Amino acid sequence: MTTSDRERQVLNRIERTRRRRPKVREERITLAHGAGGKATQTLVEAVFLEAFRNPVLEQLDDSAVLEIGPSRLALTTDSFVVTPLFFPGGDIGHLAINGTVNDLAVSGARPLYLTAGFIIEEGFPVADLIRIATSMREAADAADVHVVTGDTKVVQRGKGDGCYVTTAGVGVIEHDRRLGPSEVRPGDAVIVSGPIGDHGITIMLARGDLGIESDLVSDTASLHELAAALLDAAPGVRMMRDATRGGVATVLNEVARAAEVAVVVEEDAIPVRPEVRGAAELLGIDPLYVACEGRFVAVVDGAESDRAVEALRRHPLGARAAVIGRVGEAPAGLVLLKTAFGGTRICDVLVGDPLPRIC
Amino acid sequence: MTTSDRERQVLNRIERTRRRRPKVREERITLAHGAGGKATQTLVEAVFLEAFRNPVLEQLDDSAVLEIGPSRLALTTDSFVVTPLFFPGGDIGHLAINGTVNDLAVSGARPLYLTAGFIIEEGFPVADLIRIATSMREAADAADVHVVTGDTKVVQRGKGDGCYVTTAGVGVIEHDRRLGPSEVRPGDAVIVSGPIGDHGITIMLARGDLGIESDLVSDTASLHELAAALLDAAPGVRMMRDATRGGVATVLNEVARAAEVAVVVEEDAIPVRPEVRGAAELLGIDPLYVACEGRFVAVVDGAESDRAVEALRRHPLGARAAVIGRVGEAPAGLVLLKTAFGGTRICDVLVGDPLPRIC
Amino acid sequence: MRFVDEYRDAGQARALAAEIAALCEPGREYKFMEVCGGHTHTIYKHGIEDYLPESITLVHGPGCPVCVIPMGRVDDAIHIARQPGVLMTSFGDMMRVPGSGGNFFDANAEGTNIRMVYSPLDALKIAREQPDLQVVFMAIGFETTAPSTAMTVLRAAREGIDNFAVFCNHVTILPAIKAILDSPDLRLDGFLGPGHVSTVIGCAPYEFISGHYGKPLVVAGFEPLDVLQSIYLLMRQLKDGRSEVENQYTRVVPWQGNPTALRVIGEVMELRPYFEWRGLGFISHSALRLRAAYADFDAELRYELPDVRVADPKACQCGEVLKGVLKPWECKVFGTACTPETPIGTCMVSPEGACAAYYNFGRFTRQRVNAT
Amino acid sequence: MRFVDEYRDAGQARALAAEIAALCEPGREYKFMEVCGGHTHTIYKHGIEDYLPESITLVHGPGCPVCVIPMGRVDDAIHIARQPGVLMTSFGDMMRVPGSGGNFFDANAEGTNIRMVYSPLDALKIAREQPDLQVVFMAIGFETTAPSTAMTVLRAAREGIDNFAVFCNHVTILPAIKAILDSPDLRLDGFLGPGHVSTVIGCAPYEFISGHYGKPLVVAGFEPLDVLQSIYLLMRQLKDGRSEVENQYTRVVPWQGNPTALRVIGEVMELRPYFEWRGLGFISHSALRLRAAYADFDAELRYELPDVRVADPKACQCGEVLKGVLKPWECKVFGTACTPETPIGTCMVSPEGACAAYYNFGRFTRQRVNAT
Amino acid sequence: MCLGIPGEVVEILTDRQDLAKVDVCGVRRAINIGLLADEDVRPGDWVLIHVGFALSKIDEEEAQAALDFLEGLGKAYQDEMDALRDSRID
Amino acid sequence: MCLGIPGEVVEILTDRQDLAKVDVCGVRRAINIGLLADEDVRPGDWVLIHVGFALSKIDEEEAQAALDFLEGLGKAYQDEMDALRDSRID
Ligand code: SF4
Ligand code: SF4
Ligand SMILES: [Mg+2]
Ligand SMILES: [Mg+2]
Ligand SMILES: [Mg+2]
Ligand SMILES: [Mg+2]
Ligand SMILES: [Mg+2]
Ligand SMILES: [Mg+2]
Ligand SMILES: [Mg+2]
Ligand SMILES: [Mg+2]
Ligand SMILES: [Mg+2]
Ligand SMILES: [Mg+2]
Repeated sequence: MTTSDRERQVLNRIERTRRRRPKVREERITLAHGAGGKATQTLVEAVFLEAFRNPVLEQLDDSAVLEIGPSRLALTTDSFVVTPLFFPGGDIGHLAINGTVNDLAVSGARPLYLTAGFIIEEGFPVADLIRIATSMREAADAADVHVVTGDTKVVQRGKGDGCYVTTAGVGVIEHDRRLGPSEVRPGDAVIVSGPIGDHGITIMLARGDLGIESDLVSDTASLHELAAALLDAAPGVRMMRDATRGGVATVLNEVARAAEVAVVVEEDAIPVRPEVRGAAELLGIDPLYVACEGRFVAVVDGAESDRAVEALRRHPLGARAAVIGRVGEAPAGLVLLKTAFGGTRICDVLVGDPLPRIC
Repeated sequence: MTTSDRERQVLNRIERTRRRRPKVREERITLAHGAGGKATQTLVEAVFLEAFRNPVLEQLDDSAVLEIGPSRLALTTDSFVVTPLFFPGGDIGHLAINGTVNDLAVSGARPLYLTAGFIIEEGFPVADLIRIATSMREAADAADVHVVTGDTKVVQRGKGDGCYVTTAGVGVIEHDRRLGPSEVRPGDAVIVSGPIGDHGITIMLARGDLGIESDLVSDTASLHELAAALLDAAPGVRMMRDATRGGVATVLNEVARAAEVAVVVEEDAIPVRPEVRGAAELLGIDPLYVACEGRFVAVVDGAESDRAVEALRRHPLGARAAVIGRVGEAPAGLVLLKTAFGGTRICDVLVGDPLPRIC
Repeated sequence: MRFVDEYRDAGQARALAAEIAALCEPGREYKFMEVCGGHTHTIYKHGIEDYLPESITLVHGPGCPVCVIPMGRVDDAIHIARQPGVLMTSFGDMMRVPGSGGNFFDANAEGTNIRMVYSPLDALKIAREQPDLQVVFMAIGFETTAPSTAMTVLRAAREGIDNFAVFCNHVTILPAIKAILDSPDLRLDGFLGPGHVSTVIGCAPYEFISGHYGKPLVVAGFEPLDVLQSIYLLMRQLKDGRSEVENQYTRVVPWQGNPTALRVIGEVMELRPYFEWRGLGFISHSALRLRAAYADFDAELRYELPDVRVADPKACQCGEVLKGVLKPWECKVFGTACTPETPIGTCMVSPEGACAAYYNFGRFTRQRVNAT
Repeated sequence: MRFVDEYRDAGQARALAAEIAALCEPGREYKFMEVCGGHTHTIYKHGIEDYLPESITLVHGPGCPVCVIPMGRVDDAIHIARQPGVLMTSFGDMMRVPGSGGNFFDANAEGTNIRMVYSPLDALKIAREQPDLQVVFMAIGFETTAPSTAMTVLRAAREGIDNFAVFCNHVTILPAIKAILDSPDLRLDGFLGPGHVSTVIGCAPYEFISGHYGKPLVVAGFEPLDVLQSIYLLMRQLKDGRSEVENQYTRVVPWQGNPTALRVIGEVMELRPYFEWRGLGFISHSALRLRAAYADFDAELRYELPDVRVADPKACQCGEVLKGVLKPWECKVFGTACTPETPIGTCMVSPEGACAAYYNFGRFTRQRVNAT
Repeated sequence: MCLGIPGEVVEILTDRQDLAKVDVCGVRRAINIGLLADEDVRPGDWVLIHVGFALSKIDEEEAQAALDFLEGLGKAYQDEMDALRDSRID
Repeated sequence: MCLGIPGEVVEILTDRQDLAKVDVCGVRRAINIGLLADEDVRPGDWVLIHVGFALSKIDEEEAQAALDFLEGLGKAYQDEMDALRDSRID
């Protein structure tokens, strides 16, 4: 057996290991379990999927797609625990609306109605709560959705962090296309709707403890129009997913695994603002793993990629949309990055995330 | 002007004051804002209703009732922050499912799908999380609903209290009756589905700091079958509402105000377990204001009250259902209690609640 | 519930009501003061007034220990709670009593740690279990409650628990009654005596009321039949032209009180020269403080208190209500600016406060009951 | 990004690759060790190996300061963090390094307060702003990082900040290289010298390598063209039969290093007689500690440390990987039991660790790239 | 505040003679009986509970006497009412 | 860990002579320049940043020289490739 045979054997063994049923080894929850990377994925699959298992949940998509009577509905939820609550470009209220609207939108649904649950810490300024509620209204108006029911809890000082918001949303799916990472096939094109990482870096800098100044603002926005535009323009849309916790890299890995394809991304093609890159270099992190709250990754039929990007670019939120890669056959289940330098490397799911509490 | 004329004038002025648009006077959130009484109501109306105002939300019902395509759907959410997380008769997992199922059920909907958002504190034992998820599954199975999507966040130690759960739920309304407190009219009968206050008192005692021992267990249960049975048996059901934070008294006040009627309750007729009464007497609280998590208040056409109670009693969860009062015309907007002693008193909404963090 | 439910029988109430009515002299108005807030609560909670003829008026007295705490003392308590490491504890009733800058909940919202306890012993237990905390118990109450505080201090001393202190606000009932009897603007025909205070002090101390002031007093229990029967006994005395101290509540109150409790109070506490009562002003020898021997447990000595006298809000007429001069609804802000949600005065806070009891339970009932 | 993007040009890389290929003698195998983990990271992150002929192998060296921290030191750090009032700080890289009972995140989950900082000065800032905390900075790193720690200690001393201490784990690069050169089981043809260490120590100290051991060394920058060019320079030396210390990274590294930095290190720190390196065992004079003059800031003196030597897990072959004897994938647990998610060894933790870099970036690429 | 609740002593705690387990409608709490030191409190006795202390022992004879009085009054009243009604029916 | 990032000095802080505001791709941070005490750091200079400290001043001439070398190499290679291609076309 040659060295490279042996290496290949080892690598195959690793791939088998990677696909094994996840197991939570820790006895206690750590921040990594909430950071959106591998630990989160493991926790969700080993605890929640295991407990609640049903065919809809198994998709682990942005939204659950439900058939209720004659209607196809999308249902989703997210809890928001961002710190700081107010940051350049938005606040937890914008996130709470846009995040849920986006999970509906990228599922191909027209977002309609939202619920809002507030967990407020004793001592939280009422003026801040009003500010959050006002932002939510603004964002809801912009997304043309309505907050139709809610709930309020107050926890003792020291049992919360100002205000947590959980929204759930319902949308209606008015077409009969199937969307989802498992619809992706070789030859498809991978698109991002705009420059990546603005939100995560903005939050990190907004905490103030890094002493880094910038003019960055969060990209939080509601993507329902952009998603609808893409669906209109490209019949061959395979999937869309908002690149939140875990960033674009995590979405791409989900695609590669669900569709058993290779996703090959051109580093050069990925839109990243210079400031995002600068902050990321200073901190030693990779923008591909940094959260956005107003960008999605879409995979479309390779033949439709130009049309798709043009449609996105016609909308202000998609002005810098770009094809960033292609889908191939092998190595199945992996994301490869062609570096600007001309090399190729793997782009795996992140284990821990340097950015907790970003949404 | 006689003394009693003057008194009457004052009282009328007070009623006008009571109906004024609520205003949050505090600068900071206190525990009272989460206790389900007047302060919660004020906060919800002054901040959230004010910000999100729309005709569905304005109902402030257990669920929002939505027309989506040809379907009538109910949508609801609740956040659960109970302490302790595990208590006699259940845990936060049971509450999180049953609470949302019940909000759907009492809206006349058949509960179908739930979402679950977890906000977990760093350091929380994974075994406890699994226990909570397992309870949720149990409760979901019992209620014949599915948890189809969810979200997980982790907050730093000291920014949470173990685990908070927010569920949202969707149900379908398969009849065309209108239910709601404003449907109530004089002559109707007021029913509770079982003995009141078990949950709230159980939680309070489970905290251990009162040193009171009892064999009480929480009444947490899913009421979908009971609600369906009532709808079947009594075409004249006006409204149902689960008597959670704020207890039966708070529900009755909502009815009195929404329908502009007087609700007159017979103290003797209210089912209360002796242990609940004993603990309440020791602590100086009134079971009418203590939360249940598996009881509802229903108002039905007076002529159907016997049939309604019989139908409820056929179900184990309704074995001690009882008519506890009647709806009258005046004094509109008030709840009166005929005491066992033969006197009459007002039964208003509670300002503060001695029981924070019960659900 | 034994010793409770038996005293809530509507049939017997009707019988008593008939007897009382029979004792009324036509054209005469009767005014009785229930000294104790517990009675005020019972009267409204059970609707006792429904059984009384129009000619009998119940006047609410000063006997609600929460209601008589002046704003300055609330401020002092919050000041103590703001000291580093302090856990302030008190009974639930205190949590909503307004100080000049908000109540305990507001203070907690701004960072203090003020918790309700069921018993002063529970506060001591926290101190024992959490030696890093400085646990202060804000003691309030009349003679009913003072023995519990005293016992707790004795236990703390015996166990040498040095992270425990008491912020003592115990008041005594007799000077307050005397102040009312001395006030020129009130005419009363008799008193319902405070039943639970009397378990401690007994019945004899009230004899100056029946003797010197010539007003009958009946020590009354807290169930509705107790109250009705006590009114019946008062009416009998008036009918007979007697002025005596009678004990309706014999099942609980021994004539001589509880000597152990009195001894314990005396061991741990002494009378203050004077104390401010909300709405009533300064009353001599009307409150208790810890004796020098227990100075180590005295929060007033341990913490430097601002001890600023805060004037009651201008609109507040609690003094008149506490003296029985005004009915709650006669206060200009009752039910509008002053509600249980936004209390201006203390009487709107405690469930035993006359304004709260009337607002929460009593308003509207008399004239509207028959409408439904 | 200036001084970065210029060194990532694919065209120039192809040219360099052609030159390198041209320098290869047919049939000869070349093995170069990149001493520094930063280089390992660059190599995999940019796919530099794609430009190298099969006959050139890059061997990953011991220059990842996170990778060389032994388990016992992690345990010591957690022990310090468990002391009441302590806030432990360190660089993000340390958070996931396993001790014998878990890593810093696990410790936090059980109650410690260990936070990442960007700079030791940030730890000092926290100490300044929160005098109630005892802020400890766990210092790790080679000569690149030691001056920053030293400057921070000097500032703490100047400001008299007494709630600040340093848990010093600084190591020095030369003894580690020497240990490798002395190890019998490794044949190397040359070294890529650590670029950022050299900004401090300069280039001269490496001359024993080219002289005594006869191995060429090129101080290399961290952009991919820097690395390729340095390999080219090494190949040239071999071709020319030279063995010298060369400096590829002249834009950043002065030949003489940074005298101020060296002076500051020397003022605050001194060599330890010996120090344990993970996988490499004890190496003499290979690490720094605070001098006696700064004992007040020395966490090792302030806190009683268990200082227990913990054996590396049996399966762990980090030592062999750090010495370049094994390729990461040759470790028996690589990618199965030992993954970035569940690291057994330190090399799987730091992004500069050879195993992590190979797992995260490198695996599969060489043989699969052309498949897609 | 002056809330006092009757409860039945079910047990004197062996390790703490000043504590008794008291039952109120089926819930139980340890209550300090130090203020009744002179009264020989035993299981079966009823006491008045206030903020965790027993303030007095309930005198069952006195309670019965009071009830007898009230019942007598109630019965007399009822008889009178019945008589009144009978007389009306006639 | 040995991560070093080039940044441009945009300002020496007037109140703290050992601190400089440094710009990296449009984001700015105060960086300690105490280790470059002998170097006379000024706005417009580029420095290598490591854990909040400037470790060395970047020598722009050296950088240019290196780039010139690389570009020369690249150009030669490109010419050769072009020649190769041309020769093939022929
Ligand atoms: S209404 Fe308020 S202010 Fe007026 S007497 Fe009552 S408590 Fe005092
Ligand atoms: S695979 Fe893990 S244990 Fe093996 S050498 Fe690498 S880091 Fe060490
Ligand atoms: Mg999503
Ligand atoms: Mg979601
Ligand atoms: Mg989402
Ligand atoms: Mg709710
Ligand atoms: Mg907090
Ligand atoms: Mg409800
Ligand atoms: Mg709800
Ligand atoms: Mg609910
Ligand atoms: Mg989510
Ligand atoms: Mg906590």
